[in-house]
Amino acid sequence: MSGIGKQFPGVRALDGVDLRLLPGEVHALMGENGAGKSTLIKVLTGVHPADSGTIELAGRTVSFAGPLEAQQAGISTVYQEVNLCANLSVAENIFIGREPRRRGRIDWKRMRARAAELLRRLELDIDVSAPLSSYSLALQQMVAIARAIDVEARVLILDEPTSSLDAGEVRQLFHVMRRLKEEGIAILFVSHFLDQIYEISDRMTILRNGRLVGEYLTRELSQVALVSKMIGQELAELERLHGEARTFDRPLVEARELGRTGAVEPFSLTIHEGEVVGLAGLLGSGRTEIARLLFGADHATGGEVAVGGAPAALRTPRAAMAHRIAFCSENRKRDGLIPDLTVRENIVLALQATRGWTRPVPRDQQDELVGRYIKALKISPPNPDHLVRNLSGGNQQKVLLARWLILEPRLLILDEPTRGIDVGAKAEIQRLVTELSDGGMAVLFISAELEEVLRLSHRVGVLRDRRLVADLPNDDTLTTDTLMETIASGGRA
Amino acid sequence: GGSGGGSGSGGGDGSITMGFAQVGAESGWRTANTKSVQESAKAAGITLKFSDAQQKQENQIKAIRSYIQQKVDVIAFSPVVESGWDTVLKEAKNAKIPVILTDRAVDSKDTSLYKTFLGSDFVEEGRKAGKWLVEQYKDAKDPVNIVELQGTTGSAPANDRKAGFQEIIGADPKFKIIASQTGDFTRAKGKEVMEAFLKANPDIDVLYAHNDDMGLGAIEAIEGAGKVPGKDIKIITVDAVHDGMQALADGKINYIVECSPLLGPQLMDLAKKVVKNESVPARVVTEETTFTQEQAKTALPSRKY
Amino acid sequence: MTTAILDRLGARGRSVPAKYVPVLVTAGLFVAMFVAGGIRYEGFATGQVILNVFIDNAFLLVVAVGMTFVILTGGIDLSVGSVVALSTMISASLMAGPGWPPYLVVPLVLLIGSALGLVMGYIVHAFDIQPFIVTLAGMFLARGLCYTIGTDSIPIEDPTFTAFAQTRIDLFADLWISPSVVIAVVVVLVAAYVLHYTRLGRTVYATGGSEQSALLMGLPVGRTKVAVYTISGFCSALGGVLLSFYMLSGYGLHAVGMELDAIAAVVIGGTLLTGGSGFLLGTVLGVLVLGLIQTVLSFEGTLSSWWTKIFIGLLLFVFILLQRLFSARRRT
Amino acid sequence: MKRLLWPLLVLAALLAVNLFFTPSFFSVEMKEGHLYGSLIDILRFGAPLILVSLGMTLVIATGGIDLSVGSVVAISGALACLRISEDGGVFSAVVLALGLCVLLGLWNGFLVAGVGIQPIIATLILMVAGRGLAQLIADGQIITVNSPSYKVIGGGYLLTVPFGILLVLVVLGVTAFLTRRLALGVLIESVGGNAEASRLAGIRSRGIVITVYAFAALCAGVAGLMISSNVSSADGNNAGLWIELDAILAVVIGGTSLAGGRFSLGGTVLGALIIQTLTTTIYSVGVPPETTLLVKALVVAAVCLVQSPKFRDKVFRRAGPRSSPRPAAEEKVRVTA
Ligand SMILES: Nc1ncnc2c1ncn2[C@@H]1O[C@H](COP(=O)(O)OP(=O)(O)OP(=O)(O)O)[C@@H](O)[C@H]1O
Ligand SMILES: Nc1ncnc2c1ncn2[C@@H]1O[C@H](COP(=O)(O)OP(=O)(O)OP(=O)(O)O)[C@@H](O)[C@H]1O
Ligand SMILES: [Mg+2]
Ligand SMILES: [Mg+2]
Repeated sequence: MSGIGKQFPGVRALDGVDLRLLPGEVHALMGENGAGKSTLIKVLTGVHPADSGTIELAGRTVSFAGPLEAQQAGISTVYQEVNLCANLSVAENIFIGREPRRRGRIDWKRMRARAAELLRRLELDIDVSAPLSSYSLALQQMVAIARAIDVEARVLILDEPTSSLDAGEVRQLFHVMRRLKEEGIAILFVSHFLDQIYEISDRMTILRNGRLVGEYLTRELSQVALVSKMIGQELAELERLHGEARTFDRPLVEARELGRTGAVEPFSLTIHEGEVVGLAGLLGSGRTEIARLLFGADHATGGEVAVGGAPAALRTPRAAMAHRIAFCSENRKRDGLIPDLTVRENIVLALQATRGWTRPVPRDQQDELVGRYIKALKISPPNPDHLVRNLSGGNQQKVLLARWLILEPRLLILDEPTRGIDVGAKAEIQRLVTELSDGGMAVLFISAELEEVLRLSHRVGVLRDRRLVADLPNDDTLTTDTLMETIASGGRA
Repeated sequence: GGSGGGSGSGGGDGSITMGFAQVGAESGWRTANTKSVQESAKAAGITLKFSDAQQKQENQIKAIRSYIQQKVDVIAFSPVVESGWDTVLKEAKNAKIPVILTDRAVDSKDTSLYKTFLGSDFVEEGRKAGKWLVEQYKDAKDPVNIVELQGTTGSAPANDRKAGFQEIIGADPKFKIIASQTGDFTRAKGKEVMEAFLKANPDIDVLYAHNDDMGLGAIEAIEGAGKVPGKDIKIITVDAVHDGMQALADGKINYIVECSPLLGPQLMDLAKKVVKNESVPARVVTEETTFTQEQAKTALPSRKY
Repeated sequence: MTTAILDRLGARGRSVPAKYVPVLVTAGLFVAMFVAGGIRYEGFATGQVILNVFIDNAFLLVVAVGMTFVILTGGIDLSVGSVVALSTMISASLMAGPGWPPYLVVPLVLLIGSALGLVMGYIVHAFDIQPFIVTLAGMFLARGLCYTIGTDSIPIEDPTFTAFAQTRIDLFADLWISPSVVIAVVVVLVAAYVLHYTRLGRTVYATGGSEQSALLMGLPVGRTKVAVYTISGFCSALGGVLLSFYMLSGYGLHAVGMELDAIAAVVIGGTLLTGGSGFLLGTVLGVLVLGLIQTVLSFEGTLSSWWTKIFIGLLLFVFILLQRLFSARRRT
Repeated sequence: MKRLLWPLLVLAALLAVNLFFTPSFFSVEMKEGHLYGSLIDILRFGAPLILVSLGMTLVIATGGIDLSVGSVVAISGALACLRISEDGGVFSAVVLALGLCVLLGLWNGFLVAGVGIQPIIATLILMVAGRGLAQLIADGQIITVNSPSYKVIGGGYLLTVPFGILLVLVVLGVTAFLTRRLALGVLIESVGGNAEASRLAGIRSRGIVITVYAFAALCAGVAGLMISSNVSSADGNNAGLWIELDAILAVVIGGTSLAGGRFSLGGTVLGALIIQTLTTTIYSVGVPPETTLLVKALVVAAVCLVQSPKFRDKVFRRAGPRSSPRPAAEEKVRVTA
């Protein structure tokens, strides 16, 4: 690709960007949130027509009218948000468009068998005939990957495929990527996890504000240099935050034998004021379910909750919010944002909901709050009247986070809050969480990134197979390795 | 007994069950028609099975088919349209159930499919309206500007009343229909269309409305435009429902052609005869008249609908 | 009685995937309704009554099948009723006027219907306009074309056509159906096959689930959208042909409001108007439920015009409510 | 406001057509102490449609649809006229009729939000049964009333302006205030944009949906009073027949998506005016009834095409001097040169 330019109304997303992708290499596409990575990928695969520039594939100039043509030309893509059809079964999502057929009709049996086998290669053993909507976001991401790698392709593009995967899945994915690389497939990879970039990529292209910064060999560029090229300035050394075991004496939320049949086994958990409790566990282990129960997003089928010492009925999100509990959900597309509303409206939405429709949040207060968080989280473009649907993935995540931060709740439940967020902003968010908890806010922190959990939490709850198996103080003995061990052994060790 | 009286085997033994498939309840006229049938059935001791087709022919066919299924003694219905009854009427004939048409005819070539047809003649109504108009303006030299408010586009009364009227006035070139538009048989539409007519055509002499309701709506529009209905603009309508007769008596309408909905008593008589296998005339025209303003004043107190 | 059936259904439902529950519940309620009718009215619980529901609604069934395709993609087609009317009108006028033979007229009508659908589908897809307004324009257009052909109803007297229309296919024991029923059943089977066993069918579901995702997954979304409107146009035209068998006439006011009946049948059958979820069997049941309500009304036989409407509303309400309650209970 | 540019152009074009056929079309005169003219007529006869469309806009914004408005129009008129013909109390009749309408709206809302029935079916129930109810109230007849004060609502004048127009302005003002000044609008849009996300944001979506259906029914009720008052009679059979289609069309022309989310009150008013202008144009230009629908189809098609950016794109591209349809290819020349 050379000289690619793309202009959206009011935003210059790409400006003269070049990209070379060689067979048999893993090429990382790097840049801050909103730098233009996803847009570049969409231009490459024909989702958006380019305003300028040319695309060559194996020496021939091409221009795709849509993803279908790109796919036919051998480019297989996993786009940033999970773009699958939740109403179809897992097997169909993997095979739709190229279903195995027998005598002209779709061979459902073979399709299911092949899907199950494909997923088993990614170490997943799930019911492939169940609708995709019944699985968690991380699993859906894996299904999307499975779909992409099964295609006979010359080019594989992965836009933040690992944003909600945990270490095990990432390892599995990398395993597959290496094998494909050896087969001579060109892989374009986007991720905000620098460790992953350094582990898998051979070369990288860095974008900043829609412009090309340069192309580098991964092993020749240090992490610090990479970050400074991405954000255009030196990043102050990442504070070595580390949560520590402390004792808190004022319990805020106490769950006793709370559970929901089919979702999580009954668990007991106490979160104190000012305490950050992390939840660790593998994909589908029930972290999200716990969060949803505490927020009243799902009905508990047993157990009780006390808030501030008094029993509380958290039957609806509204009820939970009345107790000043906030919940930033992991699936921003499905459970979070209203794509047709503006950044401003999305940020003040929860605040407005608590006030009811008769008392609108005054305009100047809106401006103040929204302006503050646009700046603090570096939401770009920094225009509060931009539609959320037109923001980049990471910036959308920031908007969602801002919605709950302005509520200043007593308990903030964060489910994968840093999903798809770039290094700079991630540090900022972590700093915010620490600050808030120092100010007395309780935080329940869920992240697939164990390191992040350890860095922030005072205490870590470990889940396995939908059961809370351990509740560990975050002292010096707790490391990612010991945490992994606990998860693996189911807390018995 | 909810089990229905459909057990009569088609003979003349005691009580008669009649299946009546009504068009719908689209107008006050139709409602009066329904009431008349229901009341006369009760008076004549006939068990009535009634169904409302909501203006849809397919519903009427379904209803007739279900009457055949229920083995009623006689079927009567007011066809929504003229065509398309052969199949179901043949089924009735095969089941040996006699059929009486009311209100509108069917255009089947095979007249053995029904025993008789009882009802008004819409074309004749249009002619009556036209004749009165020709009579009124027989001395006039100037062209006569007519506007027409048609019934629902495509419906039989609209088609026929238009055709009958046209047939008569078409003979004299001084009669000119300068605007013609559908008013859907309703007052609201009649008023709306007339407002537009009044603005687009400054010089209107006569209004011909296919029913009273549209005429009544138009009267409001004419009054709103500062003209006097019945004087500045002469008004002819069809139906003679109570409100229309009132307006006629008040001098706001000039002439009404009656189209009587009270078919019930005649229908029951025919039904009894048909069931007993007595011969009946193939065509029974309802007794209908026309009203001028003076006639309306005398007739008004005794109008039932 | 009814509860027993539903209980049994519920018991079996435990092993049924959740997506089949609404259809099963609808089927159960349909049976319950039939049984209740049989108890209440003499001569109701006979095979022919059920067959009559099919005979009387064959055209609606065909139209609803086309509508199912459209609704599954998340679209809507308001033009169906008018296209049905236009088809009867064209058939009748061509056979009555120039005296064309049916084997020329029928294919021509089917072609015109499909072409209308194709054009609407193309506009929806190519210009990104809401289907509601495109097909509403189509509805006006087709109805308007009817009136330009003529405002009177035109009888069909072609001997072949009438003979076919009046054919009775005798089954066992005095039961009979019309050829239209056979055609409708074939249409249903073919459509079910297409939806379940072909790529087109699966793309229809995917498009309805999430159009954007389907596009990004490299599915031919545009082609599919054009295809479903074409299918719907074809089905409407075929429905129109069946209606001309039924009525033996062409008329501009035929099938007024049939689009609502078709949409209602599809939605009662458990298909979501937002697209992506539903089954053709549901649509068949939806049509049967509407037909059965009509049958119940004519057996009731004593309702005045307005009570008829209120009664239809009530029956519909009770039916939908039970359907909702039972499916909801099954899901939790 | 740029979004409304194209509908505005269509409206202007329609009016221009009228001017061509009827030169006096734009003249507004005073007649017997009130404004008189075709433009006034369009507003006056369009008033009920505008009202119904306003209610429909909010319903559609929540991702729903209300098919029952036509029946509610009929019920409201029938009940009010029945009361007036019985004892003459106009005020109590109006209150009673509107009260019933709100109840019916609550019923719709309850079915949609409480029971979880799909809106189109939930409101279809009332659409069918409601028409029967209206006929039941009126006993299938047309109830004629002779009350000058009732006549005011739809046929009267206040300060030379038709009362109906003022009523529309008031309702429009109140709606705009509730939705745009207060926070109702953004909550409705968020429920329509993403219902689950709204629930998780703590929005009482059930309450909002029910409110919106009640509001739609209230608007329809007022429209029903207007229609029946205009002709001093209630026609349970025909009043408001098919008005739901026109209302939905108005909303869609106005740029609100049937999928829910963003809505535009101004667009809806414009859409309703386009429809009414079209109707009036058809009457005054003298389009024969048989071709009315063809004209309507053409105009609707034109409106939707001209509103589509993709269509304008294609047309302008094609009209432009030999530029290739794919911009990438065009640029290629520049880059390689
Ligand atoms: N459809 C659109 N309409 C308008 N602007 C858009 C659209 N899509 C993307 N943009 C803008 O283009 C810019 C680049 O977005 P892009 O999604 O490519 O960022 P990204 O590098 O993928 O970021 P992230 O890491 O957050 O995913 C952003 O400023 C975004 O707001
Ligand atoms: N009632 C519900 N409605 C919608 N989605 C639900 C519901 N219950 C659970 N889910 C979804 O099912 C998924 C399963 O959650 P689970 O807690 O098992 O995952 P997890 O431990 O958070 O792991 P990961 O998110 O990494 O897969 C959740 O992501 C949640 O979004
Ligand atoms: Mg991105
Ligand atoms: Mg999770």
